[in-house]
Amino acid sequence: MKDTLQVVIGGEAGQGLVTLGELLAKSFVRSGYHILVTQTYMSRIRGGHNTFAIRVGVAPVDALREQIDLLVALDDDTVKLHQATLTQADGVVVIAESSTVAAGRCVRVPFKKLADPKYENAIALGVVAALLGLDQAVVSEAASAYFGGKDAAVVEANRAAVAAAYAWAAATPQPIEKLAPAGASPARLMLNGNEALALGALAAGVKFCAFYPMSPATSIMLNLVAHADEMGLVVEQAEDEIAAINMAIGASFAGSRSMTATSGGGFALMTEGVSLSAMTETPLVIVVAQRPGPATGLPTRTEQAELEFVLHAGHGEFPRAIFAPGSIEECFELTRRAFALAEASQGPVFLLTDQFLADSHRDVPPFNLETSATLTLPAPEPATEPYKRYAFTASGVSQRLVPGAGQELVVADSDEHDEQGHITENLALRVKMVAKRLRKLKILTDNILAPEYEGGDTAELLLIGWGSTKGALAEAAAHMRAAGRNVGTLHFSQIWPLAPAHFLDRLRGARRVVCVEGNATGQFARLIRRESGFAVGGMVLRYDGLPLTPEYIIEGLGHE
Amino acid sequence: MKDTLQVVIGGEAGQGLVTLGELLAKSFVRSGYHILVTQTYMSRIRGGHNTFAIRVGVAPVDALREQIDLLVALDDDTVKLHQATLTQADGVVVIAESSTVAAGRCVRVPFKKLADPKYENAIALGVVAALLGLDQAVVSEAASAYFGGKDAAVVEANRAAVAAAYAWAAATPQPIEKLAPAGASPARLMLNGNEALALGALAAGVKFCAFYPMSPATSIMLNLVAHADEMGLVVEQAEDEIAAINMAIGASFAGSRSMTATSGGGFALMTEGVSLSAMTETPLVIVVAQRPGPATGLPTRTEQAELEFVLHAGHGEFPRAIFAPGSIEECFELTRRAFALAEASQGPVFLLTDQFLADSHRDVPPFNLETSATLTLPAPEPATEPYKRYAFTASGVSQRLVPGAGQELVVADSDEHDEQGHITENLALRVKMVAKRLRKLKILTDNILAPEYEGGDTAELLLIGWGSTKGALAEAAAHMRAAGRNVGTLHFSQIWPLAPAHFLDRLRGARRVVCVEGNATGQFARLIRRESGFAVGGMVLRYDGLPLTPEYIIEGLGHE
Amino acid sequence: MNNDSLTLADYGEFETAWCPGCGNFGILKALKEALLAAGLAPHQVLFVSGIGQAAKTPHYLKANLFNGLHGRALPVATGARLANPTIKVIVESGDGCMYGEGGNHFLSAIRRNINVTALVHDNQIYALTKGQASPTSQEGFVTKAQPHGVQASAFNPVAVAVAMKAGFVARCFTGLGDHLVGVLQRAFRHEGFALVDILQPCVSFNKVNTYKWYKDRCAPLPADYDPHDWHKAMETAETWGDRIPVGVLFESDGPSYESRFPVCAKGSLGSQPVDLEALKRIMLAYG
Amino acid sequence: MNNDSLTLADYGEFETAWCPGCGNFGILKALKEALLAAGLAPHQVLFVSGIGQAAKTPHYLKANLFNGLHGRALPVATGARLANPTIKVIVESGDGCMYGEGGNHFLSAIRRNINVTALVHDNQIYALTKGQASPTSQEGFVTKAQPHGVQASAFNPVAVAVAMKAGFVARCFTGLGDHLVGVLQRAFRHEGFALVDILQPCVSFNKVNTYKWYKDRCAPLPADYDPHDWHKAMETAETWGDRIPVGVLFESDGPSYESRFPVCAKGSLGSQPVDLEALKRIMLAYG
Ligand SMILES: Cc1ncc(C[n+]2csc(CCOP(=O)(O)OP(=O)(O)O)c2C)c(N)n1
Ligand SMILES: Cc1ncc(C[n+]2csc(CCOP(=O)(O)OP(=O)(O)O)c2C)c(N)n1
Ligand code: SF4
Ligand code: SF4
Ligand SMILES: [Mg+2]
Ligand SMILES: [Mg+2]
Repeated sequence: MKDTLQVVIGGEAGQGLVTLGELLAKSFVRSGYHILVTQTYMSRIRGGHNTFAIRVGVAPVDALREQIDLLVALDDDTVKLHQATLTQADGVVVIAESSTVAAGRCVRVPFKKLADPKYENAIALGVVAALLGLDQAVVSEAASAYFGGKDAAVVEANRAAVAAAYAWAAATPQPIEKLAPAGASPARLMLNGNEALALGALAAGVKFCAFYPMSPATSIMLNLVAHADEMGLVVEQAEDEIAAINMAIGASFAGSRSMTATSGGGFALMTEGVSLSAMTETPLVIVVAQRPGPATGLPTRTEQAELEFVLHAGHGEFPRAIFAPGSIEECFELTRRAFALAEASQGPVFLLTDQFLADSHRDVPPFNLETSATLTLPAPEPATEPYKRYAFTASGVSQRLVPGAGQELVVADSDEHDEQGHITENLALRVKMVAKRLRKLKILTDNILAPEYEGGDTAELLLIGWGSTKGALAEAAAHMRAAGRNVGTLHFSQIWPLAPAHFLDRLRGARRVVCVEGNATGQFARLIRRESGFAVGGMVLRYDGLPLTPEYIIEGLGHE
Repeated sequence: MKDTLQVVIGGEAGQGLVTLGELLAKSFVRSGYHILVTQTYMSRIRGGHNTFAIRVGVAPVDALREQIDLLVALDDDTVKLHQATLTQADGVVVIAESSTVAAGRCVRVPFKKLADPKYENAIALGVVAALLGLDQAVVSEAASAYFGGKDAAVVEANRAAVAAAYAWAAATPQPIEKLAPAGASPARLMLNGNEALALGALAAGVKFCAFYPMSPATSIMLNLVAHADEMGLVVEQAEDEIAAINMAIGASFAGSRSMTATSGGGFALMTEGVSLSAMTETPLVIVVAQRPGPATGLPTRTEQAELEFVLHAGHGEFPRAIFAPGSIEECFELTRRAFALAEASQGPVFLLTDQFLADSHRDVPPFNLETSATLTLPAPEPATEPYKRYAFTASGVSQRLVPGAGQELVVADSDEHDEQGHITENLALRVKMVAKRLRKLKILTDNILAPEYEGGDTAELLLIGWGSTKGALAEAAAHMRAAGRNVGTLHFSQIWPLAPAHFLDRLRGARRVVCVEGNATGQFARLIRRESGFAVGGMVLRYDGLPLTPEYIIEGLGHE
Repeated sequence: MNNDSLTLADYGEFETAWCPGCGNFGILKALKEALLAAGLAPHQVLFVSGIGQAAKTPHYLKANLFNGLHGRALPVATGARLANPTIKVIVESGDGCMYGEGGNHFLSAIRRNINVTALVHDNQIYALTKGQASPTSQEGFVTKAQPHGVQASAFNPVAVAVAMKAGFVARCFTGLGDHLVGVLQRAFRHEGFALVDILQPCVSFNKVNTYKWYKDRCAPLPADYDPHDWHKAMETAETWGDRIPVGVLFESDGPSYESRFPVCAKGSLGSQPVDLEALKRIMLAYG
Repeated sequence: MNNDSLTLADYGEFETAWCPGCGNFGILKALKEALLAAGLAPHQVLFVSGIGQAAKTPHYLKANLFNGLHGRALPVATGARLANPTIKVIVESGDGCMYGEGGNHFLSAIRRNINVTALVHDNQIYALTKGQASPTSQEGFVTKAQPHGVQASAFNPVAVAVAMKAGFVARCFTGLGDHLVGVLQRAFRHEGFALVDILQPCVSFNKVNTYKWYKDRCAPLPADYDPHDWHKAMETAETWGDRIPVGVLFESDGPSYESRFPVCAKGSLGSQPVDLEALKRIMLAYG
């Protein structure tokens, strides 16, 4: 029996492999296993080649592996494309009996005999569940819940297909080792990054979202709009990204916690709005879900190449914070934190995610909704009389009122302005206003999340990473440690501002420091040098559109 | 007699002080003096307070001074606002006899008696010319040339007003020292930064420009459109900045050397287009004329705060070059160079100027139009058969054909693409295409303009600066040297890419290094550290909307 | 502040940065009068504006104000209005701001029928940037940027708005002050998107479309004009030349955008509590 | 290539990334036929497109192509056409690309009357991003992003184009292939901006406006329809419901934008030498 294995489902777009994948993943979670899902898909609606990979384990799993233990091939191409990465010793392919492709160790499923072909997914689900030794009831229930919205006949047909397939596979001797039994709490959620991020926003009290569709950010908004009625928020599809960010700013000014989400190209159109949020001191949370560029690039793949762009986006100078969640829990927590920080610093705060994280399902315990982000904040400034939106204060933060809520007039201006908010060309006032806005940086620096270090006191090799590579980093290090190497990891979930005091000793203490990033030029390494003077010794970079894996990192370390 | 002095004309918008200023400046140039003009104005069409300051000298002058020798006050406010900066010993105010404002040492001009008040400018011109000892014929001729387009009666009336005023001032004993005679060649041009930049673009063969009006960039385009018929180019006012950059890209793809110009907020809207230019490998010159932000900020003032924004603008990773001219000659030369480099590297090249430089007139010898930018370039790659727009080459540069010029089909794509230019999701190809695009960086690094150093072998104090501060830097250093200090200056006219080999030894060799910038956070200092590891010891920063002056720098050095 | 005791003085009196004789003064005056007549106290109104001479208007009266980016007033107004449907939202914009940089938002605001009154000071020029052609500049109009005259046809905002069956479409002239006050009052009352394109001489840069030019042409619509007749409105909107009809060209009834969102009926979104119980249910459904 | 010997095969045959049954196939086929009929060889045509399923079209035939950003095909096409007025420029776009993200450029292209043929594959949905409402989605149309249905009124591109007196305005249906080929040929011949809005079923995401839905409604305009009658055209453009008239709704003559620039009459700008003598004169005038 195996403690961990990797199932990959492959097929064309339109074959429903996401449905199958999500049901299987959910069945694992409900059976007490830990999971981690990685999806790859093409920029098309039907055809092509997509995958849904589930790493499942008795213990928590941190990253995708390149090796496949069980390949569910919904078409012959899947076999051709992935055969090489089947684990040498015992990789198994599940494929239709009717297929003629040569596939090594195989489970050839008599789809047509087991049920109507339109229940192909249910059949595949039943077969895999039986092969790996899942409880049939758990699987059936997951399927029923999924198809629950549709009519009863459909639910029953799916259930029957699962049952028939399960029975068939259980009755046939199989070339595959089952999963060892697991015991994680069944009361866990299965969430991908965008779902967790949406929940984080709801927990933070988001009331207004505006967006223009763009992969891989769209599903954040679809998750929010699905709960808009229940949670009392408005999610507006704008005519373009410029409108989206300006709407969100308008709503924030009018008293709603607001957010927008996009990807690189759409974000490019928002940069003027970022500057507006800063100048008018209007809180705003902006999600940039990265995909490979430049320009349209690879719309459905992953990359981490917008760090420098997001850090410097918008004309003029102003404070900002950038979070880069490394896990599902962090997608939730840091979104909640981003809202709190935007509110406290009255300006733009970013969440920098990517397609990999957005689409990666994992199992997590339910979040504690009652708590909120804990921030170290200056004492609120006394109210001014008469009210001045941009009153000069020690912290740089001025009292923010909601227009129309009282008699006070709230005046915000994108021009340089006086304390009341009215346009000014008084250059002495200008200097004071610049200083006021920049003073707010302290709120951000007082609340920096330090990077997480794992490893011994002084590492022979220190791997640095940020954002979605957290799991791959951890698992790569674990492998190397298992092989006797003294490896440390330093992962940043907040990439701006940075406090060298949080990491410089670690960097200096390591014999060798390598930065692992999903881009082609090592952006974070440059930033580290700019902020701390420390020149990172090496890089492992990936920019083919796929997520970093432990194997890729280890192999990259060998090369460099 | 004085070798150099500073004349400031002050008044309301709409009083014609730019006309007066330009005529006076031109008269100086034609009289053999060197000049440097600094304009300040407000974001309004009439009223308010504007200035036109001319530093004039027998020897070349590099920067504005804070002290005024001759203040031409077209209204009383001018006296109130500038009296404090009149040179203590001998500052003189020229003002209307009718004014009742107290103004110290004064020339009170009987405007009404000298000519019809509508020729106020001509009168002021005549008075100042006489006061400073210019030849009346030179001044009259400048005025006639300026008003030449209008009807003969207007020309004659202006001439008569100049003559009457000159005669009056010459006949009256005056409290001011005249200028020492000068002998620079009269065959010099008087150009401001935007005019020189436009000439550089024309010399480079620009054929298409698109823009959306935005101060301080607009006048570049107005200069170009004025010569469009003669030079055979199209200058198109677009519906917005997004259209402007995309039109320029379309025209460049279709075979025209193309350019766009804007300021920070407009540039924010262009960032997606920057990425498009890079991905499609379409040459493009983009001028970003800086003004203070964030957001609308101070539309008519100056700043240097878009360095980091321009350096990282656009999603995805790609090579770019950024020039920051420091003088009128550099506005011309670097624009020509920017076009050549854009063409050679097939991508975006930037010119980063600012309002100060844009509006600053200086005297320069005529440019040599026959020469062109000298670049070190890789040997052209052999043509591929069949034609492939993105053929893989050693240099990364592929042959660029013009669509429709021959039978070959030219296909460009904003998606990741194959060698032919067609959309691809082949991830191995993706990696090769990224590498191809990044290889072109070598063309840029092979052609970096090294910073200019002035000073002794090892400076006690080294001032670093970039772009428009060149003159202020030089003059501040000259002052300090005159006071016995060992001061060096290192000025960057190209700010990306940077080659530490060009400057690191200088930085290390100096006892103390201070970066002088027109922004609030020291962006160039950060960049220096990122690229070379060198942490600049101090900063002199200005962000009140006014240009850096020698006095400001020297005072700033005292403070820090 | 008791709305019954409102006076013109409550909207304040400010120094402006406009040129003497500018058509904007008439609009500012009419605006204050219309606010007073509509009983809208300063704190009950949110102005949203962009950048341009026109867009400075709300700095010259007392009210809430968000003065944002050039061309982007409508999206800000839309967001503000959705977030707080209890406040009157008025956009102040120029022809460049609204129909040039902001053209896409103009189309969308009409489609949404968001309850925002959009006042466009239409001087047929980009004034603040010193006189380039705007979308409404007439063909052949010469500027420094268009030395051979504008080569594109002029944008007719009211025709496009009527073609799109916008809720409320009016054209006015700053020189017909009382008429303008009347139309503004009707616009404020309209529950949906209301466009008021106000012809406004720019004495500094537009030497063609002067006070006299407009005065000679602008004539209020006859009393019996029926703004609900779409065909007639289309015809009237296209009328531009020796005679320019001014008034409410078209009006149609339909629910405002925000009225279609049940959550907007409960007051401002920010004032509604976060229902953690509901959120818990939602979260657990991912189990 | 001799244009007389052109055949359909010269436009190539490519594998597409479209769904089986997609309405785009019909458009691609008609497009090739119309190019052939117009005698336009691949190298004589420049396609410009944005991003979306529609915008992929020119990758599936042989021609010059600039496949740019979502929503920005028209400005690229305008720049290309001004820089080289000797090449035929055709824009391929979707309803989202052209009327959503690109709405402002749509208005400007009409105003300029730039000689560009704009083909809009109008499936009333954002297909490539998996089915959100587009500006042409009908009111009430339900998607995952609009679970209560679209609350804004649908954008009627042909009505706006006619209201703006665009040079050539047509509506077609991919299911009426021969009719489409005919209209495309007329559009190619038109010297100015030509809009062809082509109704195109999206079998994956638009389950309302299906082949059958369009087929039941789309009817070619009668032979005696006069596209120069603006009133009639306005009326026809507004007709959308049980009956959807297809064909050339409106046509008007006027010089194309580029024909107004004398320098454009001399061929492509890039091929014209730089006159250094003239430049010297210009420079010295600053003396
Ligand atoms: C993004 C951006 N582009 C350009 C500008 C420069 N700009 C300021 S006002 C203006 C034109 C204003 O024209 P209009 O809206 O008609 O107002 P007016 O001054 O005529 O009242 C422009 C182009 C800007 N502020 N922001
Ligand atoms: C700036 C930007 N925003 C968003 C996107 C994402 N995007 C790609 S295609 C598309 C919609 C396409 O809709 P449409 O033009 O109608 O084409 P269709 O796929 O329906 O043919 C969107 C929003 C993008 N590529 N760029
Ligand atoms: S420039 Fe024109 S619009 Fe602006 S204030 Fe002056 S007259 Fe009015
Ligand atoms: S998603 Fe719709 S538009 Fe796209 S290819 Fe499929 S059917 Fe055609
Ligand atoms: Mg205007
Ligand atoms: Mg579509």
